Amino acid sequence: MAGSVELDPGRCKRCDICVEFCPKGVFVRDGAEVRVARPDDCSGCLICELLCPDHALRVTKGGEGR
Amino acid sequence: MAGSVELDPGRCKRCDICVEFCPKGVFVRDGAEVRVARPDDCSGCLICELLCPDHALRVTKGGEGR
Amino acid sequence: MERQEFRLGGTGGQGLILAGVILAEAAIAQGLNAVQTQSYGPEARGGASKAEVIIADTEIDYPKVTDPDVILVMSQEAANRYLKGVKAGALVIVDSSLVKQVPPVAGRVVLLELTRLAREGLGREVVANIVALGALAALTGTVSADRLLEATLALVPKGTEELNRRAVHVGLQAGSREGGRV
Amino acid sequence: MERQEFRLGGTGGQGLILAGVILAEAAIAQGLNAVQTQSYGPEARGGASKAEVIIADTEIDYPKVTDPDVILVMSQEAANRYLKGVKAGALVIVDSSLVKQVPPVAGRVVLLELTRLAREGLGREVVANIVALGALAALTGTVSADRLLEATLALVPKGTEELNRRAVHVGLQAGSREGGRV
Amino acid sequence: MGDFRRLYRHHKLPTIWCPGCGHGIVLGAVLRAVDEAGLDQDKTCVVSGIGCASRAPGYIDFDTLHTTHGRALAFATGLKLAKPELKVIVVTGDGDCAAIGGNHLIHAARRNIELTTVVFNNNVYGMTSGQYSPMTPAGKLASTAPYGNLERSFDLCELVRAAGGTYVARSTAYHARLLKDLIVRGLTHKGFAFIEALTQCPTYYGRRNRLGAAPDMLAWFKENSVTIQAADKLPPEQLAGKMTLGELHSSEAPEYTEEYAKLTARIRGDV
Amino acid sequence: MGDFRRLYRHHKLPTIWCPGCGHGIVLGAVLRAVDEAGLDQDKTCVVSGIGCASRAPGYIDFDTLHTTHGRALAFATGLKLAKPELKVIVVTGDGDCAAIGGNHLIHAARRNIELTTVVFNNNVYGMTSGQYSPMTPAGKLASTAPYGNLERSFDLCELVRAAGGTYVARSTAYHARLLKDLIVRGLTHKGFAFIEALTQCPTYYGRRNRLGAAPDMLAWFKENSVTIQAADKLPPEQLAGKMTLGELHSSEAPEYTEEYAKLTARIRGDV
Amino acid sequence: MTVRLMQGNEACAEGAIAAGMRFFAGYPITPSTEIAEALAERLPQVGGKFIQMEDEIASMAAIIGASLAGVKSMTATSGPGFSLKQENLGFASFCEVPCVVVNVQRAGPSTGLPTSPAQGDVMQARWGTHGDHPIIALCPWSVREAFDLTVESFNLSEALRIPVILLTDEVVGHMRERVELPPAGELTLIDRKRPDGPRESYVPFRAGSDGVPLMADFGAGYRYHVTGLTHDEHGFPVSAGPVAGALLERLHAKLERRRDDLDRVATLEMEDAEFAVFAYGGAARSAAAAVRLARAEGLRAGLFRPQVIWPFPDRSVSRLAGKVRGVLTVEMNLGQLHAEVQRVVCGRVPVVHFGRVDGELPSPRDILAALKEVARSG
Amino acid sequence: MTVRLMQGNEACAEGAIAAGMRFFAGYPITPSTEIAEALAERLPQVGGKFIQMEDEIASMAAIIGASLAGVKSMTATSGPGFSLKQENLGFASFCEVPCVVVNVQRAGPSTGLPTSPAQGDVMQARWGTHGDHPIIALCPWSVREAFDLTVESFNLSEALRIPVILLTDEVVGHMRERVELPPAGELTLIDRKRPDGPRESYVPFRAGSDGVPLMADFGAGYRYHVTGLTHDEHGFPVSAGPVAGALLERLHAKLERRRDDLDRVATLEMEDAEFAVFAYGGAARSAAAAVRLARAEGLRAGLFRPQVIWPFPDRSVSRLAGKVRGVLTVEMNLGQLHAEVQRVVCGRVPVVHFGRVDGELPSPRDILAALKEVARSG
Ligand SMILES: Cc1ncc(C[n+]2csc(CCOP(=O)(O)OP(=O)(O)O)c2C)c(N)n1
Ligand SMILES: Cc1ncc(C[n+]2csc(CCOP(=O)(O)OP(=O)(O)O)c2C)c(N)n1
Ligand code: SF4
Ligand code: SF4
Ligand code: SF4
Ligand code: SF4
Ligand code: SF4
Ligand code: SF4
Ligand SMILES: [Mg+2]
Ligand SMILES: [Mg+2]
Repeated sequence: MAGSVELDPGRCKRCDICVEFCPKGVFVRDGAEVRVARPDDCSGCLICELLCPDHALRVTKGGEGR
Repeated sequence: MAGSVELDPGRCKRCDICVEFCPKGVFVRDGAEVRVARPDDCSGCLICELLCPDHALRVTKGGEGR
Repeated sequence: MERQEFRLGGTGGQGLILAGVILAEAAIAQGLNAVQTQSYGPEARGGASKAEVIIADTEIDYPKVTDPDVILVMSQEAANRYLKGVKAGALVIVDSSLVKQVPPVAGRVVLLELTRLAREGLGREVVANIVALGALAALTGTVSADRLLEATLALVPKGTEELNRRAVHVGLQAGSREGGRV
Repeated sequence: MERQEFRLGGTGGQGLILAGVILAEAAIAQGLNAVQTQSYGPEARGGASKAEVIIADTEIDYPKVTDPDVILVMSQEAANRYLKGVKAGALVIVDSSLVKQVPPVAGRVVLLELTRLAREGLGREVVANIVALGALAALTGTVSADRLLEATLALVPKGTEELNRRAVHVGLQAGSREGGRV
Repeated sequence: MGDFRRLYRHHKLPTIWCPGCGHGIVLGAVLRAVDEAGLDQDKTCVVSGIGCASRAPGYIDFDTLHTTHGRALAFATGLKLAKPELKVIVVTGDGDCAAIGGNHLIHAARRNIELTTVVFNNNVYGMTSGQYSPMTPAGKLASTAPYGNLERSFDLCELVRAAGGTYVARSTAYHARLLKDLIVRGLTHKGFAFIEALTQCPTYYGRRNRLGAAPDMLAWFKENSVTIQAADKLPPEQLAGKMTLGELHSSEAPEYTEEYAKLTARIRGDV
Repeated sequence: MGDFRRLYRHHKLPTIWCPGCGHGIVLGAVLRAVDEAGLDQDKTCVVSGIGCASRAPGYIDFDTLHTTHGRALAFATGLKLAKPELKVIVVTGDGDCAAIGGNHLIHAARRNIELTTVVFNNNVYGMTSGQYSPMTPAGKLASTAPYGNLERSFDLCELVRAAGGTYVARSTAYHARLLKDLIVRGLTHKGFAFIEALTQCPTYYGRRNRLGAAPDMLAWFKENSVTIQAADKLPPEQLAGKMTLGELHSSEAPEYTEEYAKLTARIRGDV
Repeated sequence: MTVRLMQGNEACAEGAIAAGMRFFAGYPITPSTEIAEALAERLPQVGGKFIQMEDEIASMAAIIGASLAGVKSMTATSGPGFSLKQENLGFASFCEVPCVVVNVQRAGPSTGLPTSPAQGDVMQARWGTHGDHPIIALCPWSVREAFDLTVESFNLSEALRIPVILLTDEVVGHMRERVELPPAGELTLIDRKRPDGPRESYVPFRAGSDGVPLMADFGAGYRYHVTGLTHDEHGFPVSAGPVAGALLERLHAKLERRRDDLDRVATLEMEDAEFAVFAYGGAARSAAAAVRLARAEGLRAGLFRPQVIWPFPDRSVSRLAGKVRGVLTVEMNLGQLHAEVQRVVCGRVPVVHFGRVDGELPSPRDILAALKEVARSG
Repeated sequence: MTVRLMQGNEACAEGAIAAGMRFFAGYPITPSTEIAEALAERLPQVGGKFIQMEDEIASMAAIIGASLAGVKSMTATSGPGFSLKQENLGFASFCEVPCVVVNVQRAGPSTGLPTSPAQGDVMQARWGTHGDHPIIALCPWSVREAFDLTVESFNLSEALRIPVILLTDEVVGHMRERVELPPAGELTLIDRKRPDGPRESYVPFRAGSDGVPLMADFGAGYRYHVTGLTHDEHGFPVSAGPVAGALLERLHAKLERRRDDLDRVATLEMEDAEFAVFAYGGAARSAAAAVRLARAEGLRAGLFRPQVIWPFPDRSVSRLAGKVRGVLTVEMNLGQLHAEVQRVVCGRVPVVHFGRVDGELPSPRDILAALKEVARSG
């Protein structure tokens, strides 16, 4: 069951939580930015969305979104 | 082991606690007053002194006082 | 009717404030104006208690008693404190079952064993305040016996009406015996 | 020396208040008078941060900056807010790694990639504030390099002295390259 | 151990308390305990808040401090920390310490600061003429609960224990000797010691709830409580509705002013 | 159950919270729970005190009330009692509810008034820049504890239970899903519901105590806690030093505003 | 309505119920407790709520919460409790939450003389909380006025979205007097103005022409934010600057523009008075008696008695200064409003203070003596 | 001593330690927190005690307890916390327990603007607690003066057995300035007078010729009673009446007899000034700058800056009114001391207010403009 994740850079405060806790390594730290590097690896587990303190992530479960 | 009890009428507020709780019935209620009626029956158990709210009773254990 | 000042003094628990309230209510029922105040000792608890009532047929500005026309004392302490400087012509009612030494006073002193009357005549010391009111009404005529009785019954705790009715009567009689006006 | 006004603007966490304190300390060590103040956004947390320093050889009454001689901006928001109405002849130091659009200003603008210098040259972004101070000292000459270094070392957390020493030097060099006076 | 009677300010007696008020019994237990524990009268301070209970310090011969409503423990904390060699006793009422003063109570317990606290719990605000307190049982009448109290009451001992208190005990005015013993133990405890003393207010709580006169209320305490030792042996049906008396909790933990002394010694290089 | 995202005041985002602050995670859990519980947005009010945590109501789209430091529960009590048909949620910090607000906390618990209270416990006063709180463990550093905290901390859940709270639960920012579930249960509980949410303050508590960045602090929560279900099965040595998460206590007792409604009905002869 | 003997505190409680108050939170304290006791009995009868909170801070908080729910709310206390309420009173003032706070003054400072009267909290009523906040305070002098001014307190509070302090004292609170209360139907009652438009157009702190914003009940679907931080018209926090300044100025302008209406002074024998006794609350009872005594002795004295003491009746006092030859201020304090009278009279006529701070009501004779002194020198 | 850059709050902490303060209890609040933070570090080093209490009420209580133990004590706070301390502050005043309460003012009311300066608590400092109580309040304008006036606060507090409020503001508290602190040996320090006679002859609240009773430490063997009830000379409760009245009068007389000494005003360019700017604390920094600007433009202005604001310097202000042609009061509030100046000036010269309540320090240019306006009309 795949998922898709969107990151709102206007809200992201670059805390690295998603980078550290995504089990699939979807996010990377890139200098001053945090980016969705491997969107296709997302499993839709929602961990990142639940743990993002700044409401900057939105995960859509496979099928639902796309 | 007998005891002797003194009642200070200046402090007594006539609450009847000693009258009710002395196991020997040493005190009586007499109109508006509470009196030591049967001083010789006192066993020196100290109950009345411990329960008198107004520090109006002083019990001396047998021998000590007299 | 001129401004009449009443001071009722005793100790906490005797119900003198209630007595003051009843007196004031009775006066109002009679179409008069009345103000009732009270004061406590240094503490809210225990110690001296004082109720004051002013009755008049005009506006009452200053609500405190300065020069009482009628004084009731129901404790030795109250007697010592309130009978000083009483004006000539004042009526002084003393509960002689509690006050053993009456200081010299200019007014007319009436000694009544109010507490004993309550205890022995009515079986309950607590209604000595109501007995006192009856006597006071009889002695002063400021409020009528009927108004006093009505006010009393309206204000005492439910279930004690009969006892208090009798207390009013005992008081009225005691007062009348001493030359009351009623 | 005339009253000189410095304004350092950026966001919370960049250490601009510390920078202001170091600048003021250095001035004092140089025998000058200094006052440092700061202000926060609507909140104590996050958001804008501003430090101000006034240096003079006379008494300083009014402690706030009204017409800055030197302005350092280390965020876009600070640039937008503090570069308005800057007087001609003022020195404006811009951290061009963070400020992408410099509004038009009357003063002399010096663009320096302070944060990048800190991150890449020193390995730690957090010392961008100290790099900035070095550059500012070089460009203004108000405080000497030695006093600045001493003040820095006295005020940064224990254990970070070497890093900060290097940061001061990187800043001094960057400032000198832009025509600093030191 | 001398005569505990020397500890009264005799010229201030009789107290303002009503006839039959249990506060005088509890105060007697406190003084007997102070005497039995052998405290230095000059180095013992008694602090209270406001209420009938809190008038107690005025009658006893120590340095005594009658503060503001609910704040006794906070004043006492300052006094004790400033001069840890003092023995500081706090006497307070259920309103004083459980209503307005509840926060200071749980924080003093949490800090485990050595204050011996005796609460005179009469389940009512006596001084202000009989309003319900956080210790008034649900359903009981009070001047501000003319239809019966809608609120539940605290188990104060349980609360203090949960907050971190290291000595917690309960007795009643009827069990005056036990009370004295528990206070003695509280006085020798290193840390925050809390003793709940159930006591009677015949004037308001008793009268309004038709509990009889003072002797009746004392008898009620007798009949409706068991010691913790006895409770262990009784079947549950016999325990229902009864209060447990005795030492309910006792444990060891760092005492705040001692910890502070260690800190000072460490910093100043005395050790 | 719609999209919980509608419950934000989007035009007020981003929050003032520092990068990595756990408060945002806890707030997310609150909103997901409100959504899942199917609450009426127009009839739900959120009340807070003062602190970083207490800024949460500003970001969410209900009738929201940001009061004075420590007093959220007292304001909320008035709001709820005046209009019991409202669902009232209280969000507060450890300083706000356990330090200055401790008394209101224990009294709200005692009354068992239906307020769902979520405390964002970051073990520090964040808003004022890192002083110790009653939830800072002994020995930890803080700006007012430069030599290590001398005080002991509360077990807040235990305290609330002892005070009379009828629903008591604990989770952490790391355990965000569990947290949401516990809040849902709190929201449907009849009575005072208390949920302690451990959360990270990387800026002050984390930095000063060298606990690493936000992800490290979250990882610490993961490693140092067990659910109550798991705890039951673990040997004591594996439990030492670990926090227990989950529903720690749940019981039934009369709810205050319901009791009040019954009283009114009784007096006014409606029943 | 029937004539009856009523206590001042009871009249206050009845006044509140007549005004539509349906939420009371309090904490007992002498000499205010009878208000709470009366309401504990009365409120459930009329469908209202009574709660005894854990302290005065919580009581003040609870009435603000209740008022936000749309219910007229009140608390009552005395000195020590009034001090504790100050922080949250400032919140109510700043967030414009209507509510009434009764302070039955007793003698202070600190625990003082709990059963004795004083007027020592008059300046505190104006300045007790931090920051520049607006406030209204009323002082009744009789049992009937305790009723009337309680009703008026609610009206002003609702009309202006401001906490109103009913500052009575032990004399007025505990005194029982013959009163005739107005029939319920005859009272003019004011309710806060509520929005009725759509949510989108509701700006919770934008004022209409009267300077007072519409107030939505919590739970009415407007979903707005209330904060004690300095806020903009939408209710959200702002930084230092013009918006912050504008808020404070509007809050004060609310009262300023009503200054004439709020200047409420009752007088006795003032028509031809050469000397005025300035007094309020319980002390004014003695002052009135003194005025009568003075008149009986041929001294042309009058009583000038503000019913609203905050905002201070600058205009009336200023006019007074133009009319009389001297003013005697009579207070049960060391001259709290005396200083205000001085400020306004500005040296035009002598202003002399007669104060009593021993816990007793001043006696008419003592006041008369002081008045004669003023007359002699004035 | 060495010259250094120091923050106002730090100077206050250092001043307290220099004055002998060895007990601090507080609760964090912006913008005062640095005082607590500095003392958390410093006090254990000098053998003193620092405790963070559960709230401000408890902090105020704790310092009173500590002071009774004989230790000089202090707390520090800001607006909301200052409101909460009021009840116990009244206790300290009434029971004559020396202590110092620092209020670093921020913009209010309520939570207001926590990081912005104001002077909105000036009247509250005088009248914040219930009952007629005496109080002293000092206002420093610089970092150095924050140090000096903290020392002076302790001296006055100990000498007069009265709580002293050090009323600073966010400007002075957070500003860092070059300071040169006096060497410890050069400071004059005052300690409360303690009894040394036998217990029997110690009457704890009987005053000597200076109106101030001797104060025994708790634990020193005197075994006396302290109560917030109105008390007699022995410290025990009394009823309403002459003893009660005498206590209050003595408490105020303590200050009255020191009125001249407490009238402390610093001036700048006042010798030949035609117009005075009345300002104190942070706002006086702007006022001083405005005076210099005025002088530069030929306007004979001067700065009149009270360091002790309570008791209000009636005498100096009255003299001032006789010397200048107009007074401009500059405050970060809506005119709190302005009203006092008006009262004392009593119409002799125009008194105009310049206030700012948007959380910003007034600017010298704006003050200058207002001053010119005064000069034009004065
Ligand atoms: C701040 C404050 N609030 C309220 C009061 C009024 N007050 C005095 S004593 C008291 C309650 C006392 O109850 P408790 O502590 O149980 O003592 P008790 O009289 O029952 O022994 C109250 C509410 C006060 N003095 N101060
Ligand atoms: C009466 C009062 N005292 C103190 C403060 C200052 N203050 C603001 S927030 C805060 C502590 C907040 O701590 P917490 O509730 O744990 O929230 P956090 O910031 O950690 O989320 C304090 C002490 C205040 N605003 N009001
Ligand atoms: S968790 Fe959220 S705020 Fe943090 S880096 Fe990821 S997207 Fe950004
Ligand atoms: S939903 Fe899960 S897998 Fe997908 S990005 Fe988030 S954490 Fe990674
Ligand atoms: S117990 Fe004491 S006070 Fe009561 S009647 Fe006996 S002697 Fe008197
Ligand atoms: S000591 Fe015992 S026996 Fe003697 S009088 Fe007292 S209670 Fe009775
Ligand atoms: S009112 Fe109650 S508690 Fe107070 S003294 Fe009387 S009996 Fe005791
Ligand atoms: S200071 Fe701490 S609690 Fe406050 S926003 Fe920052 S991380 Fe969060
Ligand atoms: Mg009690
Ligand atoms: Mg926190």
